[in-house]
Amino acid sequence: GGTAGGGGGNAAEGGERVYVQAIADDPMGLNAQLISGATPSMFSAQILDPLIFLSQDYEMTPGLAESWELSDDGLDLTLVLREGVTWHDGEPFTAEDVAFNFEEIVPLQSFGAQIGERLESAEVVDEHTVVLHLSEPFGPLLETVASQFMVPKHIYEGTDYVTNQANMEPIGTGPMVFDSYSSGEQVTLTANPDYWGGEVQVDRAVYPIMTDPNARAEALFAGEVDQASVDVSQQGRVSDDPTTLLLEESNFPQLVTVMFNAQSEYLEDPAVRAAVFAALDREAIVDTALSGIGTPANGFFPEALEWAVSPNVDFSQDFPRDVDAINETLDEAGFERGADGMRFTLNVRYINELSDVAATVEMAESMLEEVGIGIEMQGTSGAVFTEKVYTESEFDLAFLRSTVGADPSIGIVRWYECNDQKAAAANPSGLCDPEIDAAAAEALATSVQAERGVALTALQDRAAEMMYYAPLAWFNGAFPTINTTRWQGQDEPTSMTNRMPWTTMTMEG
Amino acid sequence: MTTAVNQPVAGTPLIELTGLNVVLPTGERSEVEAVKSVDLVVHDGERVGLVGESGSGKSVTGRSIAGLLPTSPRVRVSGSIRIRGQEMVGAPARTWNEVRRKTVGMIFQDPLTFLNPTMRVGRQVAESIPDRRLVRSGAGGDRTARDRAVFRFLRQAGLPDAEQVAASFPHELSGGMRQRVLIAIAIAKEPSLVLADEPTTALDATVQQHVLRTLDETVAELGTSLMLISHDLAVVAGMTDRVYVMYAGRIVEEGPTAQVLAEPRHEYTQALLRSVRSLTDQDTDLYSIPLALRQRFAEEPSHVA
Amino acid sequence: MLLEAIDVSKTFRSRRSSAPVHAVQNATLQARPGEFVAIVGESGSGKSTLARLLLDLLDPSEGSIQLDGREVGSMDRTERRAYRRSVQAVLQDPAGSLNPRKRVAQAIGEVIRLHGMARGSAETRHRVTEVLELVGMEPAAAFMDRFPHELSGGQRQRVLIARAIALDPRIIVADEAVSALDASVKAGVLAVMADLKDRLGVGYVFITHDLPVVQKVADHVYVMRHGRILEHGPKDEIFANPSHPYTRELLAASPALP
Amino acid sequence: MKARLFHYGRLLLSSLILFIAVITVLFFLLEMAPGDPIQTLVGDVPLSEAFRAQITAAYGLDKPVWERYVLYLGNVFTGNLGFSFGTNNEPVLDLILSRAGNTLALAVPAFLISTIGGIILGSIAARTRKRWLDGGISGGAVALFSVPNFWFGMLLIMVFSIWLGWFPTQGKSPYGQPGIGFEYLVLPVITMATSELAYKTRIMRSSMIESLGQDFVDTARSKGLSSSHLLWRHALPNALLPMVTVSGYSLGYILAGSVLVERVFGWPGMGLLFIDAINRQNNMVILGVVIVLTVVIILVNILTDVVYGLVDPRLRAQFSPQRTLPPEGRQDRQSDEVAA
Amino acid sequence: MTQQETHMVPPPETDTPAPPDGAGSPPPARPDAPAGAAGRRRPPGTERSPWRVFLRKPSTLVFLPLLGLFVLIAALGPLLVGDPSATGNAELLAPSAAHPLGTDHLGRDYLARVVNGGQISLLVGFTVAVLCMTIGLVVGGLAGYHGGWMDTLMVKLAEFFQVLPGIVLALVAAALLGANVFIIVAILSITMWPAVARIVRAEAMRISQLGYVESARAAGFRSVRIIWSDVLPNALPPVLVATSMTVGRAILIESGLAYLGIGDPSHPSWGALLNSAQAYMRDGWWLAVAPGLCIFLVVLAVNMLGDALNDAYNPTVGRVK
Ligand SMILES: Nc1ncnc2c1ncn2[C@@H]1O[C@H](COP(=O)(O)OP(=O)(O)OP(=O)(O)O)[C@@H](O)[C@H]1O
Ligand SMILES: Nc1ncnc2c1ncn2[C@@H]1O[C@H](COP(=O)(O)OP(=O)(O)OP(=O)(O)O)[C@@H](O)[C@H]1O
Ligand SMILES: [Mg+2]
Ligand SMILES: [Mg+2]
Ligand code: NI
Repeated sequence: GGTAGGGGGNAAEGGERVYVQAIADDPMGLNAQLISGATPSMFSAQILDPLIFLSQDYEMTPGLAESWELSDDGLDLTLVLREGVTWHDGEPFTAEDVAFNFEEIVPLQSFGAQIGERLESAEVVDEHTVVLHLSEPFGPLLETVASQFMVPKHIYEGTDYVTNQANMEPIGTGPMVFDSYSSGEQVTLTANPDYWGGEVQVDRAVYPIMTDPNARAEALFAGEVDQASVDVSQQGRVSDDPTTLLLEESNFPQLVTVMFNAQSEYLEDPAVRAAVFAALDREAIVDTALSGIGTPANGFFPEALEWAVSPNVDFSQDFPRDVDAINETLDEAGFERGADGMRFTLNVRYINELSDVAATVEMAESMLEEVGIGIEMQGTSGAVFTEKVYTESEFDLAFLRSTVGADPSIGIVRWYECNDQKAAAANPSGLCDPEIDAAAAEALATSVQAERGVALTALQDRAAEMMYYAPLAWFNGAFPTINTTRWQGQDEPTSMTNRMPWTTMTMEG
Repeated sequence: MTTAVNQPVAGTPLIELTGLNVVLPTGERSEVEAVKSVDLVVHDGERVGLVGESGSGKSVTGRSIAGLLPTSPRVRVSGSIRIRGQEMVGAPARTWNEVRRKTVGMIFQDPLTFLNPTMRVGRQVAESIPDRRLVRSGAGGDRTARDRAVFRFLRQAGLPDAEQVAASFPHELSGGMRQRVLIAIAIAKEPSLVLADEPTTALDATVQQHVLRTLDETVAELGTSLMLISHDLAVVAGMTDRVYVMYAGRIVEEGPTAQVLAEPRHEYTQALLRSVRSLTDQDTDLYSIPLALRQRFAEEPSHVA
Repeated sequence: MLLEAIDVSKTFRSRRSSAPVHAVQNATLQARPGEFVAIVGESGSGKSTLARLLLDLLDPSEGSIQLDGREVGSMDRTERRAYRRSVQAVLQDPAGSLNPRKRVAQAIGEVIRLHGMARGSAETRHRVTEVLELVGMEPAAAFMDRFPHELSGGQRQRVLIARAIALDPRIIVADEAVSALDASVKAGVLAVMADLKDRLGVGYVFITHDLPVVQKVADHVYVMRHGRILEHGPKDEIFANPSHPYTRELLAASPALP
Repeated sequence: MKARLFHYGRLLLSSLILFIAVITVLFFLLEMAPGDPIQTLVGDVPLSEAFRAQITAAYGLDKPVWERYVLYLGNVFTGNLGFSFGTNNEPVLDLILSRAGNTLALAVPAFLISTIGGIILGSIAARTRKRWLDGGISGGAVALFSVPNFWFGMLLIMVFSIWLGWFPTQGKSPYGQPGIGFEYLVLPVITMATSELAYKTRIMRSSMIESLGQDFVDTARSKGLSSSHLLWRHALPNALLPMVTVSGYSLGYILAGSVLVERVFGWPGMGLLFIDAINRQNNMVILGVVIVLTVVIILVNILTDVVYGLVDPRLRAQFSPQRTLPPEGRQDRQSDEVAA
Repeated sequence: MTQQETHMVPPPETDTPAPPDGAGSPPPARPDAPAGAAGRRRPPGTERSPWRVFLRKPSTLVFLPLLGLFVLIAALGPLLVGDPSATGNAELLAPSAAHPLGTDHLGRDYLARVVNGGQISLLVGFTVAVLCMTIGLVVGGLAGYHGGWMDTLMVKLAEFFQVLPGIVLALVAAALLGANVFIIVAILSITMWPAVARIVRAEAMRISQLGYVESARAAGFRSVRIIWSDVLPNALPPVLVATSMTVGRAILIESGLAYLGIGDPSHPSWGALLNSAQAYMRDGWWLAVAPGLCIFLVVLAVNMLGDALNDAYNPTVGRVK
């Protein structure tokens, strides 16, 4: 350890049990219902509760709803709520709150909007029962409900939801209570003494904001913080140090993907796109750019989603890195090498803050050069990336890291579906493939898993033919790393992704 | 040990330069012999002029006497400078300070730049008053005594409005007033020698006249010696008893002012006078010293005593 | 030919202080070829400003500058060229009236070319030689390729005069052209100027505060103070019989050899 | 006196115009910039139309540009710098003020150290001109002036934090504790102060040399005053004049430079806030930080002018801005020195 | 110091002021000595051309070759060191014979990256300086000579960039407009030219007061011609000094921006290398040392040369009045 004067926030004062987790940036909000992003979601997961918990293995367990039942036609979802739950400000949690959420807040959320479109009414049956009436069946209904945090009606009703103070100082029903936030410095939470899920073993949680990855690593190795997300480049040290551990559990997997602009003059031809994809050495990317954390992608869906993965797609066979074959394909497509040995130059966009993606792009530069493709790297802020890639289609290739999400239909399919509105965070290729759109619609319109699996398989098979979006690697490097010197048991997965096992973790000494 | 500095000593001249050479650096690796084996004497109570054309070494000679040559280590002085008989070439800074504090008061050419712009005039004069005088007057350096002395010197230098002048900053005064402040600074130590280097070239003809008159009167009143440096023969003519003529770093002629101007013996002096007269006399033709003559002066300087 | 200032005033409005400076007020002055007009006066009295007005380097705030009855400010191109040629300037030397980066031949030659007084480099060079010899810089070839800093003060001032007369001017406006020079050099330059007046009929507007010199060379004298012309008249009249007290003071102040 | 009031009137007016110009340029620059701030706010997920409309309305983005501009400009003069995106309801001014203290905690010591140090070192160097001490000081000054300060900071971290473990690498206090820890302050202040110190030493040295070469020093010498009296009583007051201007500018550079230094040391000041805002296209915060910075710089400029007028008696009556340039007026630096 | 030493003193004509010659007398035969030799007369105090003084200063002797070396490496180095983007070596190798500067976190040869990065840094530095000098000369010259609205506008612009710190503007603009080399150069030039223009303006104002400019106006030359042939050539020395400083500042600012992640990732400059090096300060300290040292040395060289140039043009040896 190198940093002096550290070790502040632990049990020092009066045996207070403090958990310290460094976060990478100033949160723009703590209510993930309104502001998405890793940091707000992480905080919401500690402070707020969803109705249903969804684990990283896509397992559903009761949250604020003790039980739920979907009618056979998939149109009515009955939710029976937990009794005796109170908001952090002492008000009781009731069916009114839930109905309010579905009518007012959920439609604003990116995925909840899909429910909002189909919701006819949220009927309050009694104080602890709510029935959602839909106009049409919605495949990933429960998964979507599971990703909605409940916020209090009495705080939000009649206010401007966007600027409500509670977005920054959320009032929820979860194990941790918002305590304070000072910009650029830290966020603190305290234990919820009335948590319905058991006794919280931590008195206070402190989240210092440390933008520099190096500093986070140093602090973590020194034991000054108990948890931090550490750059992939430091993962070697993490595995060498017996006290530190990368938390690969309790989160939805992340993936590093490449997106093609099918309207680019060089990439119109699916064969060329396939050749470019094949030229990207996924093993090497995982080994070097991602420091070996993660696995090269072999198909479009993560393997955990067994029911949805197409058996027909195998990247290692469909897109092997066979330099000669790739060269041949490119020659045939009419892109002969020029005098300088290059065929064409691609404009590559990515968000430069995502250092693992940046490293991937830098490796891709060398890999593509080998087959005569030059790249012009355009690493920008997220805002510019969004505008250039999604809205203006000013790119040839784009690299991104994103998460799989609660259900393929909400987390994955949007990257393949037609996106003629040029919406952000959805298929930017400019391609609208009727086959894919049909499959996607089918998967959305039924709640029967087997049927959805068939539709999704068709989608994947077609995606392999068209090749305009594909994962390069499943990647856990962006997950937090913990130091187990002080606290134990933080690595145990909870039933909810992103939530710490507050009730079971224990502190040494 | 140094108390003798300001007391006249019978038989020793106040200032005595013998074989003075001054070499000044002019660039990275070149230098100029600004003063070449100059012999010059100033006695107590005497008024001496130093004339010569621009660049002939008058100022350097004057500054050598006050120890005010540039501080660069590349400045080389050889020969002898005796002040009240004490050898000053190679003397330590402390000795020079002593001389400057008590014996030699200097008046410079440009009255604006030679006054500190950020300091009130009164303080600048006060700094020049050696404490001993105040101690002697029993005031022990107390403020009002000092102030009174300052006012006295300012008045003596021809500034009757002394209180107001003392409270001013230099830029608030006219050129003539500033020049008088410089005179006040020079006489405030009641020096044995007032050394004035072109004290009026920056001034108007009318103002020049007033300032020169003031200088003349003050020096007469204090009975100190005066060394007046100028390239204007007319100025020197009216103010001095004896004159030295310099050319290209050397003294080429020396003698009573009236005599030198009336019957110059050195060819250069003759030529110079001729050209000066040619400018003022209505009837003579304009005369400029021919180049051949100048080259000769520069090459084979002859001294006429 | 006649160059005149008719009732001109020049007021400078400083940006920084609110008080305007009346540098020249209602001055009237006439200059002719072959005549030596001197302007004397204390420092800051507006002499240089008046000279600049005569040279059309400043626009008058009031009144006008006229050449043969034509107002300088409203001249057309050709008239203006003629004015620029016939009225020349010789300004004070020490601040550097010669561009340090131009050789003598270039400094004079470019003016000759500009006014089409010679064509081609041979002809230009010939003209440069001519004027250099006119001002007594012989052999001209020895000076042509020197830079200003390779000349003595007197030579530099003569190059300026040579440049001015290269255009066959009728009037030369000289602002403190000899003030900074040694008595001997001053005499030399004045001799050249007087010679040109006699031989070529050049006229001068000569600005100085050196009264003996004025007495020596001038034909007509103007006395200025605080921006106004106090009095003017033929030299002998002014010197013999100054009407304004300031003029008397000025005359009395200049020291003279016994 | 009247002239002086007139002068200040003009100064205030032109400062005001400058200020408005800065706001205007930046406002429209940000307006023109690519990127959708609303999308950035929500994150990299699809955005429902309803929500987009709500956000647009909440932040008043539905009004036409010029209307927003006029509104903003009006608000600025009432101290309302708008609201930060995301950290809901947090007025930009509060946000900035909550960070300003941290930046000042670095800037003020850096300013004092560099100014006082520069005066002392520069004077010493000027006095011992052409000897080894001067050589050392001026050589060191040029060297430090040429070091990229963020790299210098990185080196300090590498040596003093990582290898020697004397100081923490990042942050302003132990985690979870309020306030500022002294050991946290040391390295960033040193980093911030060095290049300014180097610059001021250089200015002071040359201004002192110039001052010592002035004619009035000869007058002082002719009084027989001791050389230390000459240096401190006569040369120094005059040599200090350019330092007034340089110091005035320097506070601005230090503040602008905090962007880099705070980034290196993870110091939660205005600089970090600014970078953060740029990365997230938090336009109101970008504007707000620049406005606060501009106001400070303008105020310091005015203050400099006032101080200058007080220090230089010549200016009590008249003004000549030329004189306010440092003697090395040649390199009157623009703001950009921050990278130095 | 006892006897007179004349060995160092050049012939009298060189340093004693040129004796003015009399009216009508023949001028001295011009010495036939070659230009620059001791026989040539110069204004007192500057007996040697500033360039020669500059070229002989010890700091010039050290830093001019150093800068030259960097320029040479930037110009030719990339042809010698191989592909800076080629991955494939082991990652984070310490410096060794095969990789004199080690390898980076993706296994790329760091020497190749530093050499190529230098190309960008120097390109930015020199291009910005040249642009600033050009704009500065034109605008500053016009403003200083003409005054009036041009002058007012220029002064206001300069004030604008003084009040709105360049790096702040650059940060905003580059972050928003994208950050390729051209944009960076453009932004830096836009924010930095007023500094040069101010100096040109001050010089032009000073020179415009001089006799030769007034003479040229009186002779009837047009102002463009006067600015071009009289004002600018004489304003050049301080402008060159300022320009040399601009090179250094541009490099520093560019590296600062790149360090903040605002730069062209396809062509990483030294600053960009430092940006990625920050994550490896523990395991790959050499990654942070080499580029930083390069920036330091280049900027130092440029500043030293600027100082030397300044000294050469403004010798500090005083004159006795
Ligand atoms: N460009 C200018 N702007 C403002 N004021 C000026 C300008 N030029 C001259 N003045 C002022 O006009 C007045 C007259 O100046 P001018 O230079 O004409 O005097 P002068 O008689 O030539 O003086 P000197 O003998 O000192 O050269 C002075 O008060 C001067 O300060
Ligand atoms: N500080 C200095 N460094 C180098 N050379 C100097 C210095 N001061 C004077 N000189 C040279 O020494 C010589 C004599 O100069 P000095 O100033 O004594 O002449 P002067 O007779 O006083 O002339 P002026 O009448 O112009 O004041 C000249 O050649 C001058 O260039
Ligand atoms: Mg002298
Ligand atoms: Mg004048
Ligand atoms: Ni010796």
